[in-house]
Amino acid sequence: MLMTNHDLATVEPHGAGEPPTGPPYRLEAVKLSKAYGQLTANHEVSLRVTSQSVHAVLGENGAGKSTLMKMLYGVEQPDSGQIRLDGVPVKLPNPKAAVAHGIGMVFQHFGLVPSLTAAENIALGVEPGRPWRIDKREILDSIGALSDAMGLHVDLKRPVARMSTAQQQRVEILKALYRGARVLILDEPTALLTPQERRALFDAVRRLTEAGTTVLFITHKLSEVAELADDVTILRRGHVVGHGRHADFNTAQLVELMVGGRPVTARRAPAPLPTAPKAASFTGLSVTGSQGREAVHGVSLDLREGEVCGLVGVDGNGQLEFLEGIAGIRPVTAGRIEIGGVALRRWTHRRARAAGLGYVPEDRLSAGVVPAFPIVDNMFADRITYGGYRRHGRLDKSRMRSEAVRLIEDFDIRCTGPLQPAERLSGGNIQKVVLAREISRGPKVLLVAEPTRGLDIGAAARIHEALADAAREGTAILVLSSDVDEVLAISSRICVFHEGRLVADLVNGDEVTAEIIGALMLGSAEDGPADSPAASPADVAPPAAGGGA
Amino acid sequence: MSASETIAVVPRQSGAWRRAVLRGGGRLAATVALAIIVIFVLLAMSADDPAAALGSLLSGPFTSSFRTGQWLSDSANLMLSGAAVAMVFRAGQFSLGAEGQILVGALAAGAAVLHLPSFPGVFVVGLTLGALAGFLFGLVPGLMKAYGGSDEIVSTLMLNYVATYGFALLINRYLQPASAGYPVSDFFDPAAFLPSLRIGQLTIGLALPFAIGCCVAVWYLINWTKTGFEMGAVGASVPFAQATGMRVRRSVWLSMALSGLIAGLAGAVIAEGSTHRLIVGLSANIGFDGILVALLTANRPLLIPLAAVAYGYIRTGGDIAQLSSGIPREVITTLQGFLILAVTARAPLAWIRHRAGRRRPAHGGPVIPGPAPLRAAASSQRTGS
Amino acid sequence: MLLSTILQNAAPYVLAATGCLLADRAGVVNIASEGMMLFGALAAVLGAGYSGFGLVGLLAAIVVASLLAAILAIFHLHLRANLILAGLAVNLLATGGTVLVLYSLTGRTGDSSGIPQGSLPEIAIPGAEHVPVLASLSGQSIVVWLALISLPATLYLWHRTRLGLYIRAAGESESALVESGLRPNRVRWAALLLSGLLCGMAGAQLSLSTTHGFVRDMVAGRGFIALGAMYLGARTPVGTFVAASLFGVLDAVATVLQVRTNFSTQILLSIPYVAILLALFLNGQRLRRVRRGIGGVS
Amino acid sequence: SNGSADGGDPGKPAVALFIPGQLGDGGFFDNSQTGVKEAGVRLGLKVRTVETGPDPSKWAPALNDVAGGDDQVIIVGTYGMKQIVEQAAQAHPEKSFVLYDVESTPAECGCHNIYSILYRYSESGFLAGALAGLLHKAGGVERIGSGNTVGVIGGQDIPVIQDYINGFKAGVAQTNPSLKVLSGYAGSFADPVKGQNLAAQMISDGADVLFTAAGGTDKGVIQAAAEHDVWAIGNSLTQADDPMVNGKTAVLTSAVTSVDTSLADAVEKAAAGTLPLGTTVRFGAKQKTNYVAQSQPYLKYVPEPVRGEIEKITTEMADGRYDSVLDR
Ligand SMILES: Nc1ncnc2c1ncn2[C@@H]1O[C@H](COP(=O)(O)OP(=O)(O)OP(=O)(O)O)[C@@H](O)[C@H]1O
Ligand SMILES: Nc1ncnc2c1ncn2[C@@H]1O[C@H](COP(=O)(O)OP(=O)(O)OP(=O)(O)O)[C@@H](O)[C@H]1O
Ligand SMILES: [Mg+2]
Ligand SMILES: [Mg+2]
Repeated sequence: MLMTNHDLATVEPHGAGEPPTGPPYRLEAVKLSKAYGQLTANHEVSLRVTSQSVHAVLGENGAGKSTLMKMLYGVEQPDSGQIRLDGVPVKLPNPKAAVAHGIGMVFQHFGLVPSLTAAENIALGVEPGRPWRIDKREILDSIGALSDAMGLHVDLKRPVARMSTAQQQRVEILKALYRGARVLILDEPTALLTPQERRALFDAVRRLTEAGTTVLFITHKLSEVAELADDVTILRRGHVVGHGRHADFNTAQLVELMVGGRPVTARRAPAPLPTAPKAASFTGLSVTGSQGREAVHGVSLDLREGEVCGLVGVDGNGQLEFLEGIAGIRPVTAGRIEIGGVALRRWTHRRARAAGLGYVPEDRLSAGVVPAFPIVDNMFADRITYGGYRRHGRLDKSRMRSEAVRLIEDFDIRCTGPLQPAERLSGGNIQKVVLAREISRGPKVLLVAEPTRGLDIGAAARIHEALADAAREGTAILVLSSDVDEVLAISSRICVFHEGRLVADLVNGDEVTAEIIGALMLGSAEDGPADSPAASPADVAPPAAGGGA
Repeated sequence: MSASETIAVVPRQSGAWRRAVLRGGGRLAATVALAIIVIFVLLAMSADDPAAALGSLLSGPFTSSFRTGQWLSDSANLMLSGAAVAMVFRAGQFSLGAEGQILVGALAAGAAVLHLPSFPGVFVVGLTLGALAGFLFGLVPGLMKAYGGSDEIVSTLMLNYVATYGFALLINRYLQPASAGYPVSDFFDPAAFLPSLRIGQLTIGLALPFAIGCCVAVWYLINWTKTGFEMGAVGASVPFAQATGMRVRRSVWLSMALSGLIAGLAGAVIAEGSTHRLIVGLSANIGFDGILVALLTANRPLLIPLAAVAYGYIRTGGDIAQLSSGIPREVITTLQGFLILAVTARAPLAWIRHRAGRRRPAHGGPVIPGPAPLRAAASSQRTGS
Repeated sequence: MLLSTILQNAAPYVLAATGCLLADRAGVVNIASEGMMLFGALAAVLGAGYSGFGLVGLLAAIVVASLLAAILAIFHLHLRANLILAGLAVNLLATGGTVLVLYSLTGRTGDSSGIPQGSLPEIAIPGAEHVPVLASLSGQSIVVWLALISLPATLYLWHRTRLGLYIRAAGESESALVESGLRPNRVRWAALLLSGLLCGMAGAQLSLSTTHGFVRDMVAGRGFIALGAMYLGARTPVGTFVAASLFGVLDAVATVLQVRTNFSTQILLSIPYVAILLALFLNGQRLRRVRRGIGGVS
Repeated sequence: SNGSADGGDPGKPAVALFIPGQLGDGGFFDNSQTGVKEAGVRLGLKVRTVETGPDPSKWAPALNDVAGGDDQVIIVGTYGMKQIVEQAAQAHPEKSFVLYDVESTPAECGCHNIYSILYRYSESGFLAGALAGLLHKAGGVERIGSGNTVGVIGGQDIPVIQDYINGFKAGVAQTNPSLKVLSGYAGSFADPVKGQNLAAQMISDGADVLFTAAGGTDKGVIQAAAEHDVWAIGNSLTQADDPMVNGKTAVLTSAVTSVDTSLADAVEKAAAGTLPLGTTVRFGAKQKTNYVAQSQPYLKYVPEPVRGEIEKITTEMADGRYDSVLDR
């Protein structure tokens, strides 16, 4: 099926590759170019997708992957170049046309209507029935049949606002398939998924390809590429820098192509000495969850200066609520929180911060920054609100600006300057702004949720580096991540949550593997820390029992 | 420009400014031309001598120093009302309550100066109490929203009615003289009149510099103080404000109460500077005109004096045209409607181009939801539910 | 008697609030409902008066109010005028325009005396005079009946029709519509026109049924109240219907108290508003309302 | 309506009618304009109307503007204008001011160029009340049932309207003390819907005669009367002349306070140079400006004896017989 002359990994000079001859590809982009003003997002990008294959598109943040996909789905119009389906040139002036050609796309940020049910979202725009009456039964039946066939199960009558991210994504995929998509584009489909959900997604993708669908997908995780992709295309700064069968690349080559040769390694923070002073201690915390039910049941945990403690658990097992409870974002109903030896009675986020807490929220676009605000305002919002950066009673904007410039340099934030609105930054750079804010305030304890969600390898590495630096300065860091590999790579200690309790508290080491952690997350107590070769820190919470205190 | 307008640490780059001004200038010229045509059509339908009516409409405020003073006085009231509205809009809250707050401020100021003995400077007591009353009256919907989650559009709208009836009730019961045939208090003691400055023939009430001062104060508060910064952030994103340790509730009620304070001041200024007494109908919709003024400047406090003076010019011109040419008042009202539409139409050219078959710029429709890359990611939908 | 008064009073609130609901959920706050009702009320009187048919009046109200809605649509959706400003401008156009039209037709600025009177068709239930509830329903104008069926109709629209689906989507996620190959602005146009239609009906009820004739400014804030009712009803069809009806009830209660007691007029007249404030405060509902229309003009 | 500034005889004084509010209130201001205009046309005077709108902060400046203009006679009404007119009168002693609906005393004002007109609204109310009472007493009058309730509806709750209502109550008490009087205010002069509601409520509480003094709100009251087969008593000649709602006679008659007559009289005197500046005239039954209109329905439905009784009461009123119950 694949073209032999392109089997080899080639690092092509941009746009040099001539379109091959031979049987037509399912979907083909020929020298597509797209510029946004001065910026060339795609330069003569060519892409060849074989029928029924899974084709991964790789590249740094801002490399032009999404732009390419948007052109293939008719959301954006190429400045030049051609799109071919089964060898036939097609015009895709809008998504409708793409849908008509059997192309479907699941966007990086979902395009679902929160209050509509899954069924309504899926059928939006192509509802069966007469003009004045939608045939709801028909919708439910046909979607039901489709989801059975593809193994994509969702509650069709539930509003998507009340669905998990993975369920929403399934809705998105069903939406594309329902429109008859035979070519499915998935833009960073796994960025927001838990490992279990990711596995389910991959199963579904495999079923889809078996059933005749061709899948194009974007990811920043090479492990996923290895697991799923038949072919890869690598973009850098809008240019195709490599393409071919996945089997013909090794990881180092892929990384090299993506980031342009910079070595990328995540560093594990060293475990602090047992003599390191306590930075914080949480005793018997109970925290209320979203639905008003108790989500965390009496968890105790101590943090030492300079340690990076990873917080893992299957989504919905209380680890996020625990983090947000400590942060003072959620009500803590029982327990005691001490930071730097000081305990506070009413625990609000404002007081938590005053006590020396830093916090990187899970959702960087809505809670991490105000997209419309300039970088500088986003960087110092916390300190301004505590009365910092004032001179003669008014905000000292020039000092803020000059310090922002320094932080932009320190954290390597790619922007036009401190006055650029955050919304004009890529996700990775937005995350760096948030980290710059939280780290530069010199917290005793730094809480970080999903530090590198959606970031490319290079950006993720720089974030990890920044966290490690902060730990080295003595900050105790609690990192929550749904990416177990990330936790393994950067933490000195790993805490596993299951059903609202802390079930394991391990010193990270080479013996600790993703499998062990995964088993703990699923609540298998026999794989617990008792058998683990790693000795727990002295002041570890009682395992499994849930830390009475 | 809408969303990014909220907090600009420094002025926009000068190049963009210049381009915006040029584009704005062209649009303004087109708008003015269109407006004059509309005006003329309306006048031709209703006035005996449309040209004369148009003349007095356009030049009216300058035909005598008295009229100029009148125009500036009206503009000052508009300015205060506009500043009150901009205050709360910039804080991301939506209040329609200026009208009621103006009445309450006027009532407090009037009741005070009617009952206090006359002494020089008693007007300051009135202003203070008016501001205080406005603050408290703005605090009500503020607290309702901050602690009860009550929708502030509904609450401020309802409170307007409560203020209107309460105002009439209190005048009726306590403030109107026995012989009165209409709910109106006695005139205040002249010591309670807002002083005015005479510049040659022209009399300018203290209201004008005072109102400009208020606009500057709002600007300073929003751009240069911690409190203002907090309000802007709370208005832009509550999760963000929470996650950076801001006092979200305080910001909500404080911004609404401060807006009330300015509106209350406006009421006191109208009572002490314009009507010199309390009278039913005193606010005369100026609270809603304040919304117009504020929105015309995209809630930029420093531009409010300009917008108020321009809008006041049309209003006063209309009044004078009515006085001298006898055109029906409704011509002026209708005209205001047309003008606002004309001035706020932002993209006539883009639209025409689009009609002519070209692709329209991606942004269209209302301010939300933001451009696609900004749409809240799926995770926020989850937590937001 | 009381029930029939309530029905009569509630009908305009219900219809206009439903109109606001449709527009709002499609992403357009219809602050011009007041003006649409006002011009609708005048058009109804003119249409019915000059044609001699009440239904023509209703039609005229609908057409004219929809024209105002179209002005709002053109300026907001296409010329990108600030929504609140454009809405307030439409209200000004209506306040001034109704009087100018009246003046040019009759030489009077106050009311429609001199224009032949018309009235809306009434629907009577034969033999209902002595059945308690039906008696109040019987003989109500067609608009009251329309208001009554507006709830099931809206629910049907909401859950069964494409337009309803699109309206709900348009206000929440513009990009979802675009990505589904639909045009948000078309949906908003439709919603605005429907909103105009409903506000026009509400105006016609005021001037052709509850009273027979137009008086300047006779809408007297009812359009704003309808908007408030929609928010109070949490932007849902049922909530809106209930809240709008509540205003009808409170109006009637205030009227009864005025006639039967000697409380101060101003206190009695403010009863509906205070009641709403209390309701708003007591149930402490957190309406998740997307704020819009504030800001960006230039 | 506005701006009929033409057709003036150069030798005669130009007259300005200053409206601190807006025309189209269906009552007071419209009425005053009718009178001034009618006299102006009759006498060939240059007459114009200046309508300032309801914003009270505009009144003083607008009047100053007018006073500084070419008009020699300036006619201004309502209580709220008293001091404003007095100040203008002081500033422009060469001009003549007609102040209606409120009294200016030269001693207080220190000006002698104001002619004040007062109205005895309570007399009109009294007449309407008397009529209502007598209709009930007479028995057998069409639409008057066996109930013993009548009603009165006012616009805003303001003293002028309170006069009407108190007068109405006094009139009922005078002629038929056992009758029950319901009263209510619509809170607005331009809310016919509220008027309709109040009237319908009164009717359902048994009222079969409704007197209305509520400007544009009257429309709703009359409408309710027509709908429920009871009588409305209006307050202006227009209402009496056009008593029909949807082809049904609803307005029995009007208890008129004829502002127009008083102002026409003032204009006439001004033209003749005989305006009694510095004095106050209280218009009422005595000047034949307060009366029950002899409308078609009145003649048709009101029994002759009742009409005679009303005639008699009007005469007695002119002689001051009821002053004790009428004066505030
Ligand atoms: N709407 C836009 N306006 C202007 N420039 C844009 C726009 N969208 C994308 N770009 C530009 O195109 C480039 C490519 O963006 P694109 O979204 O395709 O990156 P990406 O490869 O998808 O990145 P990521 O991995 O973070 O998703 C960006 O660097 C940006 O400069
Ligand atoms: N409207 C715009 N004008 C100019 N540049 C833009 C615009 N929108 C985005 N960009 C640029 O596009 C680049 C990538 O944008 P994009 O929104 O695709 O981020 P991203 O890298 O995909 O984010 P994430 O990492 O969360 O996926 C950024 O460098 C940003 O500066
Ligand atoms: Mg991206
Ligand atoms: Mg992307």
